[in-house]
Amino acid sequence: MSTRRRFMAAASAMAAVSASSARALAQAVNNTSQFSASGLVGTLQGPTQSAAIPKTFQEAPQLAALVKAGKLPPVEQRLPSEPMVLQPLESVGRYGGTWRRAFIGPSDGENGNRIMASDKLLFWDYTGSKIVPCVAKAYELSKDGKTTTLFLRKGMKWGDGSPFTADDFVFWYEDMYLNKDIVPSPIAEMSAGGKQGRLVKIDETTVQFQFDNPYFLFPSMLAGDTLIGGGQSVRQSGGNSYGAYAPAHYLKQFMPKYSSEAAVNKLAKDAGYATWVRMLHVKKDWQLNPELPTLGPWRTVKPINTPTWAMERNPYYYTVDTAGNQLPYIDNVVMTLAEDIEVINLRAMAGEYDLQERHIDLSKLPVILENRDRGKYDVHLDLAYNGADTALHINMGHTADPLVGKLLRTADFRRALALGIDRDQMNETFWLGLGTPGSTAPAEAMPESPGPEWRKKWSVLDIKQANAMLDSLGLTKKDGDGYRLRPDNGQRLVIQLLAIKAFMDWPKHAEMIAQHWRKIGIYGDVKEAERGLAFQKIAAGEHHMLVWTNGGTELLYLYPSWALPVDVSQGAYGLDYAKWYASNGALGKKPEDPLLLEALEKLRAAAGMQEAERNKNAQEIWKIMVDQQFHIGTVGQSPALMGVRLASRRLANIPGRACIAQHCRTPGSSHPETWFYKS
Amino acid sequence: MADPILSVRDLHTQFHGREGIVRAVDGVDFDVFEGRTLGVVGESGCGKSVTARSILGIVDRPGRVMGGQILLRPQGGGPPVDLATLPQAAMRRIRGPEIALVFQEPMASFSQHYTIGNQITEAILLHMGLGKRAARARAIELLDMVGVPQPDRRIDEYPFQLSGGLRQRVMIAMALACDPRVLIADEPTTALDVTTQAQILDLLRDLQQKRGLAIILITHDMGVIAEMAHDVAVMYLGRAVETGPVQDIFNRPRHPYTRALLRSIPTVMARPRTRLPTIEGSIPHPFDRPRGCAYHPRCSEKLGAVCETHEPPPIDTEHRQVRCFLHGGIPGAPPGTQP
Amino acid sequence: MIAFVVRRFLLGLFTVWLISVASFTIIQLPPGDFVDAYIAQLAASGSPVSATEADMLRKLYGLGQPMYVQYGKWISRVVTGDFGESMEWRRPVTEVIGDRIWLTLLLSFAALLITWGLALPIGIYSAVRQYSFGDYAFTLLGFVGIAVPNFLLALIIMYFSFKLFGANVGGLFSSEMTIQPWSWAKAWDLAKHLPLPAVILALAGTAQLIRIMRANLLDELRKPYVVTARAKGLSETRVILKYPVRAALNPFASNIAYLFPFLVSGSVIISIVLGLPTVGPLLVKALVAQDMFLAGTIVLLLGVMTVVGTFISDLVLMWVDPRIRHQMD
Amino acid sequence: MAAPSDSERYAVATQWQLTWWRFRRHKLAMVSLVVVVLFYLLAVSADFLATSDPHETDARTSYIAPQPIHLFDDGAFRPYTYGLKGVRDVKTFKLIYTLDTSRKVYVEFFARGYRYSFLGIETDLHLLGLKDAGKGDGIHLLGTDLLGRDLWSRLMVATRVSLTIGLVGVSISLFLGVLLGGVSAIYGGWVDTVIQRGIEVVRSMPTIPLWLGLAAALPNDWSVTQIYFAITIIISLLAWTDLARVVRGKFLSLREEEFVMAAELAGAGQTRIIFHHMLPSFASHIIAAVSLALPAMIISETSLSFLGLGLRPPAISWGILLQDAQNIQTLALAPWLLFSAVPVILVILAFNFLGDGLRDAADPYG
Repeated sequence: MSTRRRFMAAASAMAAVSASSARALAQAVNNTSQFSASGLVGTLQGPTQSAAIPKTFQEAPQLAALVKAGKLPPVEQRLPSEPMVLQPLESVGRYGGTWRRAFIGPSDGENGNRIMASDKLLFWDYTGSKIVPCVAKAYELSKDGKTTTLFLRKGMKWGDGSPFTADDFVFWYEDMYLNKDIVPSPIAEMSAGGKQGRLVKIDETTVQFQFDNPYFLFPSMLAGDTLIGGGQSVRQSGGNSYGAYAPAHYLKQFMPKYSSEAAVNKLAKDAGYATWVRMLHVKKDWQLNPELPTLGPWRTVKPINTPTWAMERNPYYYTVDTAGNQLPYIDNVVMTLAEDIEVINLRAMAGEYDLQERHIDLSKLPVILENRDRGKYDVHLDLAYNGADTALHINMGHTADPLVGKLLRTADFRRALALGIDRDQMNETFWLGLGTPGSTAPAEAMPESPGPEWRKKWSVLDIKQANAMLDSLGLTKKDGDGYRLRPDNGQRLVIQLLAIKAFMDWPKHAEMIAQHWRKIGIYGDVKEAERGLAFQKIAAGEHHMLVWTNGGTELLYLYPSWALPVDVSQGAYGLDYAKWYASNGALGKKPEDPLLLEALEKLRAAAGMQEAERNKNAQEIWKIMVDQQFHIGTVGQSPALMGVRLASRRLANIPGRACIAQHCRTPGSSHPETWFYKS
Repeated sequence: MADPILSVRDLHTQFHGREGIVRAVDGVDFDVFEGRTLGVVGESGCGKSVTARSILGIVDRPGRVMGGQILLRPQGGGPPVDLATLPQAAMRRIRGPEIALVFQEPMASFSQHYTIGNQITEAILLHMGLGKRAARARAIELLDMVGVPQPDRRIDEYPFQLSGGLRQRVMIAMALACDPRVLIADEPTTALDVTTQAQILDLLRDLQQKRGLAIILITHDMGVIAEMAHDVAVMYLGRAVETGPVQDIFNRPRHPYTRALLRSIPTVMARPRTRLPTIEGSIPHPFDRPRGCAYHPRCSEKLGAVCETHEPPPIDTEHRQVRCFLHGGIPGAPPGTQP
Repeated sequence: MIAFVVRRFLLGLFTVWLISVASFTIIQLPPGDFVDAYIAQLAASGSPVSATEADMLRKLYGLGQPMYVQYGKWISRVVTGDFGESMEWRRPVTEVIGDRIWLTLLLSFAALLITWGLALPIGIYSAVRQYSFGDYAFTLLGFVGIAVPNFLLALIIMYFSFKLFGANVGGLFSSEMTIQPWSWAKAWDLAKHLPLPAVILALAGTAQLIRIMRANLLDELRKPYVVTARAKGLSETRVILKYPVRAALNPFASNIAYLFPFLVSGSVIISIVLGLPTVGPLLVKALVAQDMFLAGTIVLLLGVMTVVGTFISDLVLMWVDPRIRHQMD
Repeated sequence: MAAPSDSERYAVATQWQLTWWRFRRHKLAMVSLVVVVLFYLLAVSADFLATSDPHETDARTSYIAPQPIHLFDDGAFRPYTYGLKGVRDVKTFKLIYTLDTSRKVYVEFFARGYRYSFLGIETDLHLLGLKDAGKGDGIHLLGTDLLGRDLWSRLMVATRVSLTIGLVGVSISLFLGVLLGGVSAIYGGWVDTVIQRGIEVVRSMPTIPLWLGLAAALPNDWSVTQIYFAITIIISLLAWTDLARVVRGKFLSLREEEFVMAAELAGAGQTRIIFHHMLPSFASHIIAAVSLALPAMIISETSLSFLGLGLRPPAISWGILLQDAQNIQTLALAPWLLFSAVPVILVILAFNFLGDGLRDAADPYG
């Protein structure tokens, strides 16, 4: 059957998904949160894909010049026979301009990855609820759910002009994923029912993921921001080697298999790298290596580890608008290094950035609004769907301090801590009183929400009950300052709150929580640490609890890292548990807590379920997690993380409201390549 | 005898400090003649140096010349100029060409940051309108004149590279740079060892003969006076208590203070800078100068009440002047009567 | 004279050595060797390091051997210009620092010039016109300069410039220029941005120098050679400028030797407040992130810079004071 | 011909009297002395003067501008403040406070407040408090910060911390200074040379980067107090050189003095000479040097904490208060938080004047 029909098939297979959650999100939008009163929360909108392929194609002037000069093949030959066609939000745009933006250093790679999101195999539409084709023009999920077939775009090219084919998938699977030097441990996304799947080439433009058990979730996995579906830019940068494809023709030269261990090691030495693996990690990193062929709308010209991370248009980008103009409209993206958040916000208010939603500080909103006309920008508030912008992720695997570990594994202790937080006060202070206080459960509008009653469960200030629970745990003795003492050694019981000053001023949030806990006699000790160090601490399992968002959990299956111990790269809930889950019991440590175990089992089972069943399952998991308070929620569903969007008034095709969520790759799902400068 | 080049009349210089007024110079009179040396002698703090500075109009703040005249007879004759009232600009043309100063402590009196050549020629360039080269030539000449060996090499050296004696010679050379008519030498030898002292004094005498310089030699050392001075002014607490030709003063001192000083001429072997020990009591504090004759608390020949109540007026006889009731001036008593 | 220079130079070398030891200590300070940290960091970013690789790195840095050996290895690489790699930036430290070190130097030096330019005349004025209104005014100003820590000053200025212009005062370049390679236009852009931070930085030092200059000059004015000069019939200005001022210059000059380190230190802080692209913010970030090679190198470079500055000002001192120049004759 | 300053009265006076007499002449120094004393009194009684718990957060009182206290209530002296109502403007997102003039809240003296221990005595007595205050009412002389904590109260506590850090730090560097300076002067020779070069070396190092380096290395699971002392030590490590120089200079000059020689002739032991004769005679200079070193200390602590490498919350110091003020929303919405700068400036000024006064008094010609 023709690709076209197959796509229809695929879409129908998706119907279930889209229908329900699209409806849900519609509600989410209408659900007038207190932010709406400001008139800054627009309606969810964005570009859409069109099936009609334009007859003729145009390109940016400077590319046309290169073509004339014979330095570049004509646009028709650069585009695949079936390019992705985007219907811009407002109108077909004009070429030109530089998108000025800020980044805060080499650790800020996501800043660029998210702009490049259209190098994902499958993606979501602007609502974040409907899977749409992307690099793959279509996919097909077999009835038994055991195989997912991807159909690539014929004649699609890498950024250097060489063909992009099924071989690039095979290369990734065989030479990178299966190479222990590069990917030491297999990933959960590639396994169904605890058994690893395979990636097989059908023909030049067709690849197939084969599993031994049903994996109905897999297409969503490919569309989500997962290790398998994330796309080249995010999954093969920062030392990662995941994703599902890689530029074979370019990377082969750095792999022993195609020359020899000695040869590549020599190559590495000469280039100043300790080993060939180190070198490979840099060479396949689009942020660091301008030579690396990519698929996204732009490509790096000045790497991220310089004061300016600059990108230029990718002449082989596979997407056009409905009038046949090759995208992107904007020539260059220039990110300037800003020493800290304050500087970014000051410059943003001075109108020195054209579109900035990252690192914009919600608590500055009043000032940001005051300066709108001075900086010539509009402000949009995009509300998130996740339950808690600030959550306490509890390390149930803590062993360093046996007593603390025991307490952290005790449900009533966690619940008491949860009851001891005055969320309204936090909301008022840090969310300008406009967030939604409550548990970590996702927005009621989300298909996986366990329901409104779970918002408040254990998540309203109740000092009396909290104290009662703590007393009943035998923590009755107190010191002069009214803090509870440890039963084992009579010392003051100290619970450490590990906080990172990242998207929000979490150390300050933690400070306030610690103050609230004085009333329940718990001494909260705020430990501020830089991101890298904090995650080292976490990896070592030394922390008591981490103050961090639970963003992404609104679609639990696609991003469970901040809900349950499943992510081996980050052991917030206990690295051993995560290893145990990821390795399907081969490694790590089996959780003692039966309910945690149940939640994990349900999560694993989801892979084989159809969507409706899956959502129900997710709701069950949420009920367990909220009731057990594996993570303590405070305030959420706000624009706090990447939701305060400053857009220059010169820009067009900017949505009034964009989906901000991990799987939407904000601002990826609004396709920045369709934005343009009016003049 | 010819008219004086410089005559000081009833000079008053006062310091207005936080603690009150100090009358450093309180009515001094004396004359200086061409080719002659006036020795101004007295214990330290009696106002010698201030007198010298007053003449040049360079008393440091907060000191000011409050009264009296400093009459300088101009080169080509004509009516004398009163330096006390001369405006700064005009005064600058006096310093150097007319009246020059040689200082105690030659080390401190030179800047350590410039070569001696630089410091000598400066004045020449300023006052004598010579070119750089000519000025330098003259400087070398001067150094030679004051007996500095290898002047053409020394001229480019710094003060701290010279010995004390040489420094003082250079100092003198610098003073003479613009052919002054009056040279004020303020304790020129106190800082030096005895032999060098002698050499410097010889040099001064020698120069005086060659150029008919008028010298005001300020010292506390009666020995030096005896050696150098033609005339002497003895100062006590800002006043000249006795003036006159050197032999008269030495042979027939009239003022008890002068006598006391003479009794205390240090031997040639004595260390320089020694106070005059044999006068009993010490100089009273400038703030509370005694009423009546300022010297009476230390005076061995005190007449009684009158000395404590009244100030003795100047009594003139021949070329001499003395302020002491021993020589008359007692209020009510007929003039000239000897007690 | 030669001996003086040589002695100074040797002392300088010695200082540099001490600073290098200090820097190395700082690099060693965090718990565990830095390869552990390196590995942990990479692990945290999802890129695991195999055991063989870790060993290679350890050998490379001579870890596990006694400290002096490690120091030896480190310093011997440092002198060849290899300062190691920055973990966070995944680049050779030298590249990361790049222009920043020069901008730091430039800023400090500009501040130094301003300090001189202000302190000298003002100091002379308030000494010569002691107890005059101007004297009191400047003295007060000086004290304020000392009392307001420069980061505080930067903060306050930031506040007002925000209130008045609503724009950021931060940065040494306008945002368009940051991207450009070096050019005259860029240099000019820098020249336009430099004065504000330089003045902020200079203020405290200026205040101190004014006081020093004033005190010295007051002493010198009492010295006999001033009288000598007056007795020559020089004009008052000439007298003061040529003699006492010249003499007062030398404690002034020698003090500058200690002013420079002070300025370099200061530049670190105000750069952070004003977000200037000097090594300051880089250093703090590196320290917080325990990117120790970067941090250590910056400390080392700043140290060396100051030593060089000190050495130069010693030469200046020698130039103004002939006594030192002729010591050895 | 400067007017001599030793009249009979002076002649008989002891070193200390002399210094004191000369010192009294410095009006500014006298004023500064008073200021410094006041500040330390304030530091001692910080908790007593605080109007509310410096750690207590309250969203209802976030970013309140300084509130005046009305002293007279219809003629009678009866201090009171009005109640406040805070409303968030949905358009500008600003929290707007309006005076609720209908509701007067009366101030009472020696009121009961949060518990604290003063010199070991547990008490809850405070200078100012509110009579039957409703929720969110409070005395906010200097306004409140983002977390709704009362700036005045925080400033009181911060003053204690910062001032004591200064003192402790100075005493450490004083010890080092006297020790090394003394040793270097007494033994002379190569010891002297080594120490002198050492001093030059230390002085030619850029201090702040070194501080930062050391401070950053403090393990972050240390308690507030541990950090506090560590910081103090780090700061004083590089600050002793000036003191050492002063001490050495004085030692050298004093050795020549008659009374020291006399003591030596009298056969007094070296230590005795040092401690009974020399130290006392230049104690005044040391005090001067110390009071000039203190502001440097205070600035150092403030800078470090300001950069987040010194003391860390929940500790409160001037540096930490200023750090809170270093962001746009504060500058734009709550500029009064910058008031934390005032005491810093005052104290540093005071110490400088004081030091100058003392130094002049100690040796008028030096």
